[in-house]
Formats: sequence, structure tokens, C-alpha cells
Amino acid sequence: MHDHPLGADRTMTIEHVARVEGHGNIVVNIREGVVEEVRLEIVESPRFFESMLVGQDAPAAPELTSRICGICSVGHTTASIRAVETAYGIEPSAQTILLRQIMLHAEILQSHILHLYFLVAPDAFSAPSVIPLAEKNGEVVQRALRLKKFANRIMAVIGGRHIHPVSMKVGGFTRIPAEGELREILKAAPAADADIDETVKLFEGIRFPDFKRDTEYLALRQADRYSFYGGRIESSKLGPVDPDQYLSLIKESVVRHSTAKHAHFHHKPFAVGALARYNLNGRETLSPRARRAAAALDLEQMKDNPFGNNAAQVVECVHLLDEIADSVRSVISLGLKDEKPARVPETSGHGVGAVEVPRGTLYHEYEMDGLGHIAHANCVIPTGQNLARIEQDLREMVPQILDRPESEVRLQCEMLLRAYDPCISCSTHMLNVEFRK
Amino acid sequence: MSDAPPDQGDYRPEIATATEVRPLTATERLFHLILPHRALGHLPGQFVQVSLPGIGEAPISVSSSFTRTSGFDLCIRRTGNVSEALHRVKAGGRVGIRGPFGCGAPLEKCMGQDVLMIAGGLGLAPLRSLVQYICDYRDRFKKVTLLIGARTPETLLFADEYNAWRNEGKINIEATVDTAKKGWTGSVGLITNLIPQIEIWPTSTVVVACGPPIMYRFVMRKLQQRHIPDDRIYLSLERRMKCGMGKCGHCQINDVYVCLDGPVFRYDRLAALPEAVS
Amino acid sequence: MNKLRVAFYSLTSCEGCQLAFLECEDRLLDILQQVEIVRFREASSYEGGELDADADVAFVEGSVSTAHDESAVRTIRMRSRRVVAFGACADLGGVNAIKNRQGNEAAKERVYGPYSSWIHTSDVRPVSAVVPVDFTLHGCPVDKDELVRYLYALAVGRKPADPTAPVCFECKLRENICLFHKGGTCMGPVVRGGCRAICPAYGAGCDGCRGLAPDPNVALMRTLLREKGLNSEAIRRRVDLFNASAVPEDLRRELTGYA
Amino acid sequence: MKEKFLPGERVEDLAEYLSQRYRLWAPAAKEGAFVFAQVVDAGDISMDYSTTLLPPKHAFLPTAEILASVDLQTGEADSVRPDDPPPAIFGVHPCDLNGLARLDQAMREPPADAAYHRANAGAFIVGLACLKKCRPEAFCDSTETFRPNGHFDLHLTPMEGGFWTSVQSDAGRALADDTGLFEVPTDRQRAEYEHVRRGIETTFAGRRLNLKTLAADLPKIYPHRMWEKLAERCFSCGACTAVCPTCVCFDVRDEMSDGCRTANRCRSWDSCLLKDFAVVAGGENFRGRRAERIRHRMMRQGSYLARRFGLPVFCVGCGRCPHVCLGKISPLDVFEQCQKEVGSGVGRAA
Ligand SMILES: Cc1cc2nc3c(=O)[nH]c(=O)nc-3n(C[C@H](O)[C@H](O)[C@H](O)COP(=O)(O)OP(=O)(O)OC[C@H]3O[C@@H](n4cnc5c(N)ncnc54)[C@H](O)[C@@H]3O)c2cc1C
Ligand code: SF4
Ligand code: SF4
Ligand code: SF4
Repeated sequence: MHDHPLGADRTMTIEHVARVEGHGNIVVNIREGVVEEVRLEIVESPRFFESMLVGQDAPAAPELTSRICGICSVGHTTASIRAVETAYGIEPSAQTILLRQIMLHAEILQSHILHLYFLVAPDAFSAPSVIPLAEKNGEVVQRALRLKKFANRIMAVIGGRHIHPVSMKVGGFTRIPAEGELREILKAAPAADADIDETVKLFEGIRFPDFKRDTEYLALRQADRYSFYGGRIESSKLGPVDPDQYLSLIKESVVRHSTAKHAHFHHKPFAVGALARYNLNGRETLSPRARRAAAALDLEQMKDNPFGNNAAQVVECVHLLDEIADSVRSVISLGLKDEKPARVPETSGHGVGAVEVPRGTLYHEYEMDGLGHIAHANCVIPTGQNLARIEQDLREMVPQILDRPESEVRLQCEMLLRAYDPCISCSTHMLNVEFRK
Repeated sequence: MSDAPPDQGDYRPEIATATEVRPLTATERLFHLILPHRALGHLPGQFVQVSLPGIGEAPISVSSSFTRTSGFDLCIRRTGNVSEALHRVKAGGRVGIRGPFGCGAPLEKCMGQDVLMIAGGLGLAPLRSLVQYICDYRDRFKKVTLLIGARTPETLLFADEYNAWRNEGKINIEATVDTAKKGWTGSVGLITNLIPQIEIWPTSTVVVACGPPIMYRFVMRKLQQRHIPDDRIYLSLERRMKCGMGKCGHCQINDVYVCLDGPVFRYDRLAALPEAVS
Repeated sequence: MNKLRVAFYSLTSCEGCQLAFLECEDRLLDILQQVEIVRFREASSYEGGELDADADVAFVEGSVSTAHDESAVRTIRMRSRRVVAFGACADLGGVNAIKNRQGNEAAKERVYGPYSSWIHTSDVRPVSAVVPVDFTLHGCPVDKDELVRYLYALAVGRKPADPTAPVCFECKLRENICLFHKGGTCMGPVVRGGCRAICPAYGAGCDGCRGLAPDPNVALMRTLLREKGLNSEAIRRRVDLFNASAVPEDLRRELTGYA
Repeated sequence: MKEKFLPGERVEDLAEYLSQRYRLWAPAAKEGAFVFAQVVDAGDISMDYSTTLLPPKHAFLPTAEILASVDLQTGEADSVRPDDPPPAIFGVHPCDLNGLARLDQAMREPPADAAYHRANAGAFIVGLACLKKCRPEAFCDSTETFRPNGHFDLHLTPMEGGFWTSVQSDAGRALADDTGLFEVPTDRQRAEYEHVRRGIETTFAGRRLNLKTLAADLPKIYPHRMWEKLAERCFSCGACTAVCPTCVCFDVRDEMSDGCRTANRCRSWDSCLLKDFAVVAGGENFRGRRAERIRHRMMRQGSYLARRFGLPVFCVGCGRCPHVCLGKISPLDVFEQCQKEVGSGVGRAA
């Protein structure tokens, strides 16, 4: 194709970037050898979930918003449940919280594995996709599939399935797994542990592009643990803020070239996701094994490198496996109780649910009218929060590599986009927040 | 609890070889099949379950008489999964066979009688086995008539065999088509129009008809106008079938099973089966 | 034997149905022996454009909600021997069609405010409303086992079986306790199964993601839901979750009780 | 018939013994209801259960099974389940014993279903008497199926201190002798069992049907507007047939598996209530209307199959279908209404 350096006046367009979830294009305009404009165009059809939520019964919101995204549907379900629960002051039981955490952790695990092996690894092995990779490195792909299956199996046992889980409801679960089913998870865990150790080794061998930039990171944080479920919003510069104040931190705006909104923190792009979580929670909150993985991958050195997000995902996988096993043991030791989901009042209310999902912090905010129907809804999706940052990264990175052949420039742009693991179909919803003029 | 009846109806097919495959019309093909270890051992009017691995199974009438060869013929119309896949089978190909099933045409009853056969469209496929049998044992029957109806001359099945049936088999054959272009010298019109024209002795004639449900409705009216008693008329019925041994329930018509008690039924018995021909 | 050339495409959707394919996990490599994946943007790079592959079978996920979707699905139809409506969005319009009941302008205004005019969207339609569809895989998301059976059936050149029994039937086979007996409600009696009654099995009532079963007794369904205290509005919301534009008007009226 | 006494505390030992030699199915609790489940631990068995969700039919005829399978590369046909031990069902109530007998009769009527026969040769059944009606919808009194009618190897009747055990078959006799769990009943126990048995007869005395004529009566109301009325209450969902111990309709499909290397012939339960049950290639549907289908089921249960197998009625009155049917359709009501119309009922004439 284009295998010479980009000329003086050129537009480089990468249409429908592959191996990302949803449809997006990258456009780079160069005038007189200088990068004039970089755009990440989101061409995914808009979905209108915030509108479709209006008029729904509050307890129906999780089932509907799960359909925002198939990859992180447990995440959306959880955030949605939390929004309704906070609106009505419903306190889930310890058992419910543990089961929810297992679901959420398993989803993040499976999403990371999918991303690392299916979307990132082909770049590292110079394969166009996982399918030829399967032919060359069969065992690598088998391992990925085993890990994915382990995570999916957990979600199937507790939630019925991974994509659009069935039993997760406001205030509890409609079915409590049997103890025997949970013990099966523990039985399968050692094999998954071995596979995850191999995964760390695999990624130790991969060199990520060297690119550093200065940016703000945002994530949920709790005092005593690496936080996914619950916590308060923190940034690298700011102290903790309650989730319902998220709009005071994050400003979203409509951008002409994108059906997804861009978000800013104090007028600047910021990043969320695995690397943000790692940077904010700190390595001390990781499980000992995950801490060792972080050291092996030299993650500390990549705190400012967006490609470091991939390494942070590997580290999180290790941590999540350990977390899941711990939580399963806790649920069993509490003794499984046949609890039913709480009744949701049919009155007015307002609540924000915030959870960490694979790609960063997810916010759902609902306002219910006097009949308990949603009158107003807002969902802020991690990829939407990262988009401005990705564009800014491209803007900073492309000039540094402009002397290389175009094919290389293209590849590295795509790789950068993929490093963020953008989930475009879920970010193409629109929100009713302040608009940048 | 183990009172053990002998294994009878199995679901595992025997593998037959298609030694010859011949297109008959645009949608029908004739297959000649041979089983490795045995003759099929069927009677006219019986059917087999034909299958291809992973595709499915379909009930198909045997189109030839056991008096002809050690193998057997199936005439198959392309309509769905199994039949379409069968149409892709070439000579030398292998297909699964279970059967024969059903109790077949009323040979005993026809002996020494006039026989009137009425075939609408694909209905000639099963009746061909009776025609062949009659040709081979011609002296056992008196006057034999075969009425054939089809949509167009091109869709007439086995047209190249009519002359042999007429001459050697001394069978009186009348064929009619719904519509025809120039060049067709036979009758045009519904098969029911042929019935008033033929010579019938109601009390010494046995009628065997095979065709679509709509044909039966009109044919029956004409036969009754010619005073043929109901217990001398036989119809062959088609139903969905899954097992062929009266278990799966799909072919049940009121309290009978087409696969066991049919597919050929005496008309007076059908009168007690309101679901049979409505 | 030539491998079956299979393409996966997505229109307006959550991409969960495509993901369901990746979640076939240990069967994935077996499947790849039978089929060649010629388009699957979510998981692979390829030479050429998004829509210019000739495929034996195109699995089209998502509903048609923009002019771009519409032209894409026409191109896909021209380039593919068989088209499968892949999942509830493609089959019924799915959750996306809730917007149809709200009106496009209202929906745009709610979400994009003063910037509405930048955004293009039309009434959400199932794939079959735009191009002929050969087969349908139901469900939101599709059932993995059913997907594998579909692929194998297509690989050996036969129509995949498309069961129509209502959810209740499979629900009994799984020995679930009926939601109505537990004090809840369920659309299972009038909804097409094939999902192995996964929602009732996990304690939740069916919401109809596979569309109506043939010849549904909607009058009786309404009576049962009414007995459990659902008013017309509540029934309407229930029906609209996946079937806002999929249930014929007369049945919809009978089911919800709206005049 | 031989008679034995099984001390109550040895029930689990009996189950344990069976589970080592058979694929044992027994009643177990599930979410506040009961199911026949494959036993992992004899301690999970509920001897004091009401009707199960599904009858034990699936122990003999699985909801989905592979009947035959061919390896397409080697051309070799697999005989499926070659080494599985035969099934045993433990603690079967009389309605279900009668149901199993009817299932057996239907599947073994020549030509016998070879797959069914292969899978169930040498099966073992332990019955368990009901001392009172399990639920209001049950009508085993009307169908006279509250008695076990001989289709078992051992039959347990609960009484003081344990179970009166009727030994029916050679296999039952051998087992009773082998295990050493059973005792020779004392005269006192015999007298008490007689008392229990008579009690059962009195408890289940109230019949609402005239079984002598039912099978002949039903066809008389074949054309009747009651079927249309009934259809208004029917979803055509097939739940009734799924839970019925005597419904045997099934579907057979051929499917590929593991990368199209293996072709399987699969059987799964089907239902004559389902819309497409009688569709043939070309699209004609021979029971296309709901009223025709619900009538067909009632006729099968009350008349067709009864006459075919020389029984007064094919339904065993377990009450499962009226329980699961959301339209509250009960064969008992239908049969009773029929006999009222025909004027042959045990109640008043029409
Ligand atoms: C006794 C008997 C004899 C026959 N003899 C012949 C013969 O000699 N020649 C001949 O060409 N045909 C014959 N037929 C008809 C033939 O069996 C059907 O055309 C056949 O089933 C076609 O099978 P298929 O797989 O090709 O069609 P498909 O349409 O793919 O049917 C496959 C199966 O699905 C069933 N089915 C059909 N429509 C539907 C639907 N809408 N929903 C669900 N299931 C459906 C069919 O009954 C069949 O069991 C005979 C039928 C019977 C009963
Ligand atoms: S049908 Fe459901 S799972 Fe499939 S793409 Fe649409 S929303 Fe996602
Ligand atoms: S009778 Fe009842 S259970 Fe049976 S199909 Fe009709 S509604 Fe379903
Ligand atoms: S028809 Fe109903 S009551 Fe009779 S045996 Fe079957 S399920 Fe039980």
C-alpha cells in the first residue's frame, strides 16, 4: 500500500479501525510536513439509551442498559443497579455485594483477556488477527480461550450468562447459585492460575512502543483495596469526590465529527482504565502475585505511556483471579442464603451509580418521577471519557514518528487506539450535560 | 423391569449405495439403491426413511416393485433439506435407509378384480411399484386402469414408461395435464374429469389413489357418483414422520398412525378419522 | 471441501451477538475448520474495505437506524448468498426500537439538545424490513449453542432448524418453577423459545427477546398479566422492551388492552 | 409376590446399594419443589415428597439424547452409551408407576423402539405408596391409578417403623435377598399393613369418572363447541405434555457436532400442542388450529391411546398438567364434562 513516508500535504485516513469494538475512523491531516489535524471519528450509529430510559420503571433500567454494550454488559448492569439503589437508599446484603463483585471481576477479567489476546497480541506477533495466530501459535490462543471460558463460566453460574446477565437485579439476585456450583469455580481456579502466569510471561516478552505524555488519570478509589466496585472518584491531582459529584469534574461536549461525546476534566483531556486504576490505587493494594507481575512487566516505568494500559491489564488479570477466588470462598463461608431482590418503591428519587468496568469508570445517573418512572437519565461511558485523550495522544505521537513509512505510522496509530481498548458502540450514546460552546 | 422384546425399530440406518441416479423432471430424480446385505423386502405402497448424515431423514415411498431387481427405486422431489441434499448425491454415492415401513397397498384385495389407480403429481411415485407388480403378475388381475394427472406435460413422471405399461402390461392409461402448450395431444383438465369417462363395474373394482389432499376431495366425489363402495377405495396419506414405528406421534391421525397402519387406508375406515381428509 | 465463507457485520447494536461467537471458546477452533471468517471487524484485520467481501453467509447484527446502516445492509445483501438476521436487534428491531415509540425528534432533543441537527437517525427497523433475510437467529443475545448448530447446518448445506415452541415448553423441561406460581409474571407463554428458558431458569420472567411465538394467545396473556396487577401501561412497557415495532398493531392492542 | 419389611433407617442404605449398581434417580428438593434427580448423595433423597415437577419419565426417555452417531472420517457408527449402567428410579408414587408402565407399553409395542429398549434394559423401579392425595389437582382416584398396578420391582408402603415391601420381580427378589436390609414381616406388621392398605382404598374412593365408557364417550363429542371454548384458555405451549408421565411424542433431528466430524441423530421431547407439530413439507398443517390440537391431546389421553393399549384411560391423574397450565385446563374437567354431555357420567346425566 502506502509504504513511503507521508508527503508534504496528505490526509491519512484509517477507516473502520479493526479489532476495536464499534466503528471508528482515524483521520490525520498533514500540511507542509506538519500535522495539522488529528481526528478520531466515531461513526457508530447513535443509540439513544438516555432517551429510551425515559418512561421506564426504575427496576427495568439494568436490563435495558445492559444492551448498551455486549462486552461490558455486567458493568452497565451493575452501574444501573447502583444508581437505582442509591436513589432509594437500598442497601444490598453482604452476599449480594460479594456475588456482584464476582460477576464484575469476572467480566473485567474476560474482557481484558479478550483484548490482550485477540486484539493486542496479533500486533505483537505481526499477525492480522487471532485466526492466523491460532494456526501459528495454537497453544497461545487455546490458553486465551481457556481463561475466557473460566471467566464466562463464573458469570454463567451466578448471572445465567455473561452477555446480558439474567439474575442481577436491583437489591439482589433472582437466583442464588448452589454451593456446589461455586465449589466448581474453585476447582477450576488452579488451572486458570497457571494460565495467567503464562500470560504474564508472554507479555514480559512484548515491547510496547515508547511514548510518554503528561496527563491526568481518574478512577474510583477505596482506602483498603484495589477498587472496582464502589469507592470515590480520585484524580492524580485532586482528593476524593463523591460519585454523585461526577458532573462537577467531568464535562462532556458534542463534537461534530463524532457520534460519541468527548469529556474533559478541568478543560483538559484525561484518561481512565486499567492504567489509571493502577496509578491511583497504587501497587500496594494489589495481591502479592499481581505485585510481582507488575514488577516483571516494569509497569512503574510505563505510568505515563498509554501503551502501558496493556501491561496494566495483564496485572489486573492476575489480581482479579486472586480476588475472585477470595470472594467465592467468602460467599461459601458466609453460608448461602436464599435472599430475594428488594422491593423498589414507586416514588421519586435520584441516584448515581459508579463502578469501574474494563475500560474505566462508568457512571449511570437516573432521576425518577413520583411514579418511580425514569424522567431523566445520563450515562457517562469510559470510552467517551478517553476519546479526547486518544485524539490528544495521536496529535502528540504522530509528529514524533512522521519520518517512518506510512504503513508503520498507520499501524502505530491503530495500536494506540487499541491500547485504550475503546468500546465504541457503548460510547455512542448521548448525554444531557453542559455543552461546550 | 426387563421384559425384553426383540430389537426391532432401530434409528441407525443401513448404508445403501445409489447405483444409478436419473433426473425425471426439473424437480424429481430417480435413485436406484442397493443395500449391502439384503434385499429391501418391501411391498408396493410401503416406504423407507432416507437419510444423509447431519442433514436429516425423510419418508419416501418405494417406487419399484420387489419383483424387478434386488435393489429398489426412490423418486424424490426437491422440496427441502433432505431432498435437496439427496439431489446432490451422484451415482456411487451412499445414503442411509431404514425400513421398509407401513403396510402397503391392498394386493390381496386387488387380486381377481378390476384395478383403478389414480395418481396425482408425485402420487405416481408410490403407485409405480404397484403398476410394476401388476405388470409382472398381470394374470392375477382383471381390467387395470391408470389415471395420471400432472400440472404440465413436462412434469409428468415416468412418461417414457407408459408405452411399456400399456403394451406389455396391458394397462389402460389416461394422462391429463392442467395446462399445456402446443404439441400436447393428450387431455387437458383436472384428473377428476377422467373418472366419468372410464368404464367401471363398481362391485368388482378396487381403486387405489395417491395424490395431494385437495385431489382426494374431488376424486372421492366423482367415485361416489359412480357408486363405488367406500370399502373398495384406498387412499395413500402423507404426514410428518420422525420414527416410522408409531412412537413419535407426528403422523397420528385420530387414533391411527400413518407409519404403522398406513400410509394406504381404506376409505370407509377413514370415515371414522375426521382428521384424515378434511 | 470448500470452507463456508462467513462474514459478521454489525449495524446499530451492542455487538453482544458477535461477542457470543467469540464466546464459543473451546468449539471455536473446530468451527474455524469448517468456516472461513471473511469479515469480523471486532476481532480481526483484513485486506479491503468494510463491506466488500463476497460471503456465503452474512450474519448481520443490529437494526437499521441510519442511512448508513441502510446502504450497508443493501451492499451486504448483494455480496452475500445468504443473509442471517443475527440477534434481536436484527430480527425485531430489539431495544433500539423503543425510540420509535418516542419519536426521533424527541429522542434527539433529549440526548443532543441544541446539537440535535448534527445527528441523523431514522425509525429503527429490523433487517428484514430493508432486504430479504434467509434465516434468523433469535435472542438478545443469541444462544451460543444455537449459533454453533446454525453454522454446522449451513456448512453442510442445509437450512438450520428454527424452533417455534413457546418458552414455557423448554421451561418445563428444565424443571423451573413457573414465575406465575412464584408470584411473578412472565411472557413465556406467548414468546418463541429456543433460549432453553434461561431467564426463568435464573429466576427472572421472560421479556420476549425472541419475539412472539406463532399464533400467540395474546388475550389470555393479557388476562394473566392483569390478574397479577399489571395495567395497560406496564404491559406496554414490557412488550416494548424488545418488541416495540415487532408486534403487529392488532396483537399489540389486544395484548396491552389499549383501545 | 413376596413380602418384606424394610426398617425405616435402612432406606438410605437401599438407595446407596442401588446407586452403586444403577444410574439412580430419586426425588430430591429443588427450590421448594421436588424433582427426580440423579442421586449423588443418598442423604439428598426426599421420601416425603409431593408430586415432582417432571415425572420420572426422563430417566428412561431423556429430554434430549443422541440415538446414534457416526464418525464421518472413519465411517464408524457409535453405539451410544455403551457402558452406562441401566437406570433405576427410587420412590415412585403410584400415578408415576402407572405412567412408567404406559410409557413402556407405548415404546415397546412392536415394533419396539430399539434405542429406548437398549438404554433401559435391566432397569429397576422402587415404588412408594401414597397414603393421601398429594395435591388438590390430582385425580388418581378418578383414574384409579392410586394403586401401583404391578409395574415395579419393589414397592414400599410407609407404616410404623419402616416400609412394607412388596417384591414383584426376580430382580427385586434377588436384590431383597442380596442386600440383607430387609426383614421377614411379623404378623403384627402384616395386620398393620392390611390396615394401611384398606385406608388407602377408602381415602381414594371418590371417583368422578365412569371409566367403563370414557374411551368410547370422548369420540362422541369430537364435533363440539367446547373445544373452541377450551382453546381460548390454551396457549398451545405444550407445558401440559412436557410434565405428563404418559406423553411420549418426540422429535428426531440430525445434527453435526465437533467441527462436522460427527453426525448425530438426536431425539428430544416434542408436543402435539405445538403449532408446527403436524406440518408437512410444503407447509400443510394437519392440526393448524389450537382447538384441534387441545382436542387431540384430550382424545389421546382419554380415548385413542387407552383403546390402543386396552386401558380404561391413558391419563394417570397425577394432576401435573392442571397444575402447570396457566389456563387451568384439566383433563378431569374435560372428561367429566364429556360424560355429562353423553349422559354416562357417575354424576348426573346430561
Ligand atoms: C409415507 C410418505 C411417502 C412419501 N413418499 C415420497 C416420495 O416418494 N417422493 C417424495 O419426493 N416425497 C415423498 N414424501 C414426502 C416427503 O417425505 C417430504 O417431501 C419430505 O419430508 C421432504 O423432506 P425434506 O427434508 O427434503 O424437506 P423439509 O421441508 O426440509 O422437511 C424436513 C422435515 O421438517 C418437516 N417440516 C416441513 N415443514 C416444516 C415447518 N414449517 N416447520 C417445521 N418442520 C417442518 C418435514 O415434515 C420433514 O420432516 C412422502 C411422505 C410420506 C409421509
Ligand atoms: S440483539 Fe441484543 S445482544 Fe445482540 S446486538 Fe442487539 S442488543 Fe446486542
Ligand atoms: S393446555 Fe395449558 S399447558 Fe397445555 S398447551 Fe394449552 S396452555 Fe399450555
Ligand atoms: S394428562 Fe395431566 S393429569 Fe393426566 S397423567 Fe398427564 S399430566 Fe398427569
